[in-house]
Amino acid sequence: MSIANESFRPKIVAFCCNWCSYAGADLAGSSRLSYPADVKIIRVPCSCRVNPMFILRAFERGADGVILCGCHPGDCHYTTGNYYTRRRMTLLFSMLDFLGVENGRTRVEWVSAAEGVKFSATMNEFVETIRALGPNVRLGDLRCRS
Amino acid sequence: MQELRKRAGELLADGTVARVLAWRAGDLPYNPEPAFFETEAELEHLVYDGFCGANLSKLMIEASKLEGKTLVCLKPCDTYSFNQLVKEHRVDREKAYIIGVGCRGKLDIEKIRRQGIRGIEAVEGAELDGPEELTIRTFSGEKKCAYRDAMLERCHVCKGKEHMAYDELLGESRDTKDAERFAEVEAIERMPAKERFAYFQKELSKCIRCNACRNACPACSCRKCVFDSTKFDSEQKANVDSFEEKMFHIIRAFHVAGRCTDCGECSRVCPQGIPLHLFNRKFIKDINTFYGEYQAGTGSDEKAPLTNYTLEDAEPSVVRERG
Amino acid sequence: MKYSYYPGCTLKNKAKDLDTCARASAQALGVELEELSDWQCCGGVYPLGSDEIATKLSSVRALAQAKEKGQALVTLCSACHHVIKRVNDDMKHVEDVRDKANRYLQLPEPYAGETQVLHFLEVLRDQVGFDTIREKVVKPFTGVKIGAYYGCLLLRPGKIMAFDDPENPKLMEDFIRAIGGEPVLYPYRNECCGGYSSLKEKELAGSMSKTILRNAEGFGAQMLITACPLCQYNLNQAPVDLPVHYFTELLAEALGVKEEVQGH
Amino acid sequence: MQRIGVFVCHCGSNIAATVDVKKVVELVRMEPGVVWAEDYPYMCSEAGQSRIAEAIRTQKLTGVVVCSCSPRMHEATFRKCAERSGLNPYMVEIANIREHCSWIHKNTEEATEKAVILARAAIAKVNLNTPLQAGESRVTKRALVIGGGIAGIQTALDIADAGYEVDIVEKTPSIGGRMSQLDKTFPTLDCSACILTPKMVEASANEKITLYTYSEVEKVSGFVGDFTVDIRKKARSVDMSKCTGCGVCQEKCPSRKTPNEFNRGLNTRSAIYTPFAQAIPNVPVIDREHCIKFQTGKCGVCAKVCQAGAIDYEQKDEIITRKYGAIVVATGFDMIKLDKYGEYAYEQSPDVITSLELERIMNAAGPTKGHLERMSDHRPPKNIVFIQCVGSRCADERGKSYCSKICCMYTAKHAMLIRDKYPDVNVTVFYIDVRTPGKNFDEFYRRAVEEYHVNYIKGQVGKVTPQPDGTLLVHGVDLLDNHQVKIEADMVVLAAAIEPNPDVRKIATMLTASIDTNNFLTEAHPKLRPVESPTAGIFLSGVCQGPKDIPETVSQAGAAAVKVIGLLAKDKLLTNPCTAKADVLACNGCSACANVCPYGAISYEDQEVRAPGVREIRRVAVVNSALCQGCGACTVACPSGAMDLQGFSNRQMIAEVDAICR
Amino acid sequence: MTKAEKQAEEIREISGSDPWKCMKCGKCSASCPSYDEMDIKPHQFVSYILQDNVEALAQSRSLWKCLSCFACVERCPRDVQPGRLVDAARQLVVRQRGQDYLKADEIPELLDPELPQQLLVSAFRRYRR
Repeated sequence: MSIANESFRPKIVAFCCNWCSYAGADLAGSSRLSYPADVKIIRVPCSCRVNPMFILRAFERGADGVILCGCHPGDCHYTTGNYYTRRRMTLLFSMLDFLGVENGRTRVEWVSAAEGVKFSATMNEFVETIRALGPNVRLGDLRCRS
Repeated sequence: MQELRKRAGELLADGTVARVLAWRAGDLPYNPEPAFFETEAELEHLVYDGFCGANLSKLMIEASKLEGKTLVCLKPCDTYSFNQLVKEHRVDREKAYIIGVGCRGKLDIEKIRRQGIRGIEAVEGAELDGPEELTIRTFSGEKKCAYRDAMLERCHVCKGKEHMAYDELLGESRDTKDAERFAEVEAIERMPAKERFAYFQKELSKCIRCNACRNACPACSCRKCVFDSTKFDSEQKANVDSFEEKMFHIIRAFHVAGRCTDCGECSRVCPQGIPLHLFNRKFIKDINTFYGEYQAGTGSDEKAPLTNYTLEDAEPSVVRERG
Repeated sequence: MKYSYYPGCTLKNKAKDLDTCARASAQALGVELEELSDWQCCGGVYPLGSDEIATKLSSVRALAQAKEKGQALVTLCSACHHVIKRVNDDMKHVEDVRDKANRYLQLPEPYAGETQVLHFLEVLRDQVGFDTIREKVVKPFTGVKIGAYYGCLLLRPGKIMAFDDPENPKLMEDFIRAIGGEPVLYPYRNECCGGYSSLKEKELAGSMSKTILRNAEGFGAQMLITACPLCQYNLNQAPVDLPVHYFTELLAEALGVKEEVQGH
Repeated sequence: MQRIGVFVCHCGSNIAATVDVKKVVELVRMEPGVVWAEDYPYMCSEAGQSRIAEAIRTQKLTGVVVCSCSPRMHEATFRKCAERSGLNPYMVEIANIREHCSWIHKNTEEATEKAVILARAAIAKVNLNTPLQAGESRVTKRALVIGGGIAGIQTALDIADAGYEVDIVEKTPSIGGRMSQLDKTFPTLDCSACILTPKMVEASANEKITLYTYSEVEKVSGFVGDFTVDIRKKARSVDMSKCTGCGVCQEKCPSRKTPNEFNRGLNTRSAIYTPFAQAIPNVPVIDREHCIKFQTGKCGVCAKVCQAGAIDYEQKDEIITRKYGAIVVATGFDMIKLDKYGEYAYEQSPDVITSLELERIMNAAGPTKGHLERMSDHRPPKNIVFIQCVGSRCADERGKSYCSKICCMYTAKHAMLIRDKYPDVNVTVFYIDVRTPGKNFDEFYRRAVEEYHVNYIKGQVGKVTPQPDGTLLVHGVDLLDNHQVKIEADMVVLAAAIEPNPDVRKIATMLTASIDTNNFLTEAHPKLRPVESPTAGIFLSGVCQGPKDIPETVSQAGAAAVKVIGLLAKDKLLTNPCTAKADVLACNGCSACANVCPYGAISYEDQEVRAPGVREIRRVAVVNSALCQGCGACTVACPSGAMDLQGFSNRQMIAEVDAICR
Repeated sequence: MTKAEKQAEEIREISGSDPWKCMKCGKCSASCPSYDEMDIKPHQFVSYILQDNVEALAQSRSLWKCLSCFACVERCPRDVQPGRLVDAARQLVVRQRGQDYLKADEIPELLDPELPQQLLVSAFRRYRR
């Protein structure tokens, strides 16, 4: 990793479902499993609450990466929410990739309330990926008037 | 065209329908426009030829609210949009009398112009039963152009000559497919990411936010578009360049994903010539790949891909993994 | 059915029976074993060190050659099988090994573990099928009580070898049934015979082999079969009067092609 | 514009050691809408709460942000505090600066900066909050208990004792569960049946309790206070109202080759059977798969010998639909399959058995009538080896990562009972650790060593090799003495890991109760709400929540009952007001939202819509707020943004995003 | 990092094994066919690495007694697989110190006519540089 990337502090928005991933993040906290402060968590009732508008908005306002965490498929508190999330995000991410935006900037991970370790590891890895990618330029530049 | 006028006249006369939704000549020889006709007399202005690309199904949303039935002329590909609107409870099937009009591919005046033909005064041979070659009269004399070479992009990937819904059929249709539907999308997918980005940046930079695509799209039929409402906005709106400008096309494509019938109106009406259908078609391709073949508007009561799921669906990481 | 075949050093020498009987049986079963041209010794033991590259290259060469032909690679000797299968697994999953090996070898096309590595027993089970073998047997070992000796190398580590249940295998027992014999289950069939310790620690290997043979004998085995020349050597050194044969010898005999082989 | 107060908690040093709380206070003061900001060592304390209450009153606050621990911890606390002070509780938001900030970051500057940003996001959200009113829903005063083992029985008895109706659904033909299979119980060594049977009788005699044995839960809908459950009563082929339980049919049944599940397959049973003598109800069932009449059409012996005419070959499965206010899961456990542990020769030798099989062998009603003998040749064993941790504490996929908790104690029990009854038998226990936390537990284990001279060896067994003479050579190691141990045993007992009943996954899915990677049901809070599932109205009893012994199970069963009683005692429940709501003006009526709603909470109505320039009757979405659970799936399905989620509205989410990315 | 720590680290890296996962159950030692020949037992190997005591391992007879039968690798419930640590230590010793357990001049007397090539090849790989 270059020195420039070391000093680069990315802005990362993490949407976490209240029942699994937010609790997983709490567990990571109570287990003192650290991950970079660059990650800021927004609590949502379910991963299916996350509108693609929120993700694009984050990028528009300067986020360098957006990660969405929900219950493992099959374990959704609302039974089916994350199944819709899975389809929506697969399509959205595929579209962003199609437009030439680095596909590492978006991610969905399933993290249960018991997976504090996974939560922290995922965030560490995601921050690492974003640092390696550097500041998000492309999405910001993808406007109608260049 | 005569037959269509005659049949429409009959149906108006016997009270089957209260009005006719079709096309009438525009100010130029190649830009007929959608129009309602309420009397037999008005029908003499009705036209139907190769330039009648406009998909009339969206206009049935408003027509459904009117008294009596509306006769609507739909080409085979328009019927998909019509069915989709019925499925979404936007159009009342009972309020429509559909004449499935024949189609041998619709024309794109830009394609004629791109062949160096300028100063167009009239185009002959555009009618349904016309010859395989168009004769174009211009300031500088008569030019020829094969009908096929002047067709809209969407007609080269024609979904077929069958009407998915109709009350009666009028005129022959032809399947004009001679290209792979996803070839363009695949070509872009093969480009390196940076090239893809540059390509779309160039294309989207042309957008003037005229909303022509939104207005023409039969799936984009919200009463109030989110980009015109405050539903997703925050208090700081004035401080930054607006959200809509950047993300409008992605969100628009996402909102119609699984509902878009690939009618191609967005690209046809774009005054800047942005290939907007690529967004929709990319979604269609992904949907077909990930969740199985799906065509919106066939009239089946299958669940739309984005309001459906299976336990074994692909994970979003598939996007990263395929590289 | 056509396969690339890697015989290994011992089969060309001390364990000719293992090789020739396999070839004759394969022919009788409609399996074509195409010996790789200029194969090199696998090294006999899998280099466990994760940074060992050079010692893995001979296996990679064999694997790449099979890939070029578009064939699965068949082995007979347990040790060769163990080494080549594990190297293949490294090439598939360990980026570091893959990169370095490819850099050394400069193959026309980089190799990344595409070749399927099969032991001849796996070919018999999965490709030929024991039912087919049963039909083709002309001289069944009816009434003969045969113990299968698996040893270590075919089974372990179970996750990578994926040969059979490493603690309770049954492939060779099914094989014995297919040639008409009566398999004898005995618990030491997957215990170590002493391996290469028999070079310097002859006593250790001797006592381990003795335990195995005594146990098999106790359960009524009249003979043992194995796929490994070293196992056979070690077991034969022990002072127990229980013959140990290569499984291919019995197969050739059952299929009625053994004379043919020995006639050569 | 809101008038927002921000309250920054030190949480002792939990937050203040890493986050500069004074600086947070100073910086949030500059945020739009903030009129008050202060910090305090413990905001959740009474003094802390009264500061919030006072600020609400004196500063006329319309919104409150508490920067503290996770909202999963104290959101409810602070919302109640606001409510008491006259502020709508939904005008309170929490910025999680402990779990998501101070506990995971070491650098004060970084942590403080992040805490400020998290506070900003919460402030931005509160700026858009609107007061929400919780709705009310009724409570059906009846509980369902799934599973009729000791956990389920105890829960049902306690609920019934409080005067509420309770139904037990049990999959097998009798209640009793695992405990009925045990011979003796530790650490007192009383006979399991002697203490369990009276409870079973009590449950069946209690008029408030209805038993559905040989039944399974088929479908669950609804929500806390108002669940609707379909129960499948499998065809017993015996009329329960006529059967006298005389047992003649079982004696005369000619099909006797079915492995006896109750005896863990150590012997066989008839096709018409009751699992054990004290079964409740004492009415047999016909196992149709093994019944000659059902398989071939010929036989009918049981019908001929039944004096009461209770045999009914035509009986069909029956679906019963009932309403419940609360559901308790008490589905229990089973032992893991040992097919992947070939080195212990469980499948190769009948003399290698599991501990539960040993219970049956030791039991007077078991396959050997209580005589300790080898299953292969029925000779009494002379040397018995116990192997601990078979499949427990494993990092590989063969076993389970957790400690099964009960094995150390029951093995000490087995060893002691054997040495007591058969002093000539040598007993060796190979252990990794002996874990005996519990009242009188270590004393019990020490008795096994000191009084009964059980040979405990620290070290795991590598392999068990059956020998030609029928003995089992156990290859172990004594780690304390540092030598390999080879024991010629004639019986080996494996303390196999326990795992939740495999059915629990299906049941959890029906209940939308969360489950962990080991299939144990997740509790709402591991310490403070250990008997509740995170899903409201679902409670946990027994091993389905985690490994536990009988006294622990009974305590948890009682605790679950108390929670159920507390719920059923209420006439009305307040519903979550964070539900979806449609803006009829923007609604297209397209049904996308209804298509993704898991609760069927969205319906369509033709409503007259009036707006400037509009007055028409339209098809619009209507949300039933009693059914809506607030997941938000509909909000994203809606292209026009007409559907929104109260408490997590589109604009609120966007405001949070903006605040974080600012 | 001291030299001992560095070497322990190297062994962990070469072996790809995580000795911290060990719960000291001893199943490796119970399974080991060469146990009696070893001065440092398989389960102890794990502790030695944890204590960075590579020197003792390097001097250990056990390095040359392990048969690579993988019984400990297969049965380890914690995925530590001591056999890999033994092998890694042997590698380290052979590579760094050029120690040979098998001397060329002793080979002729060890040979017998039946001995398969495989045995020689394997022994050379295991015992020599």
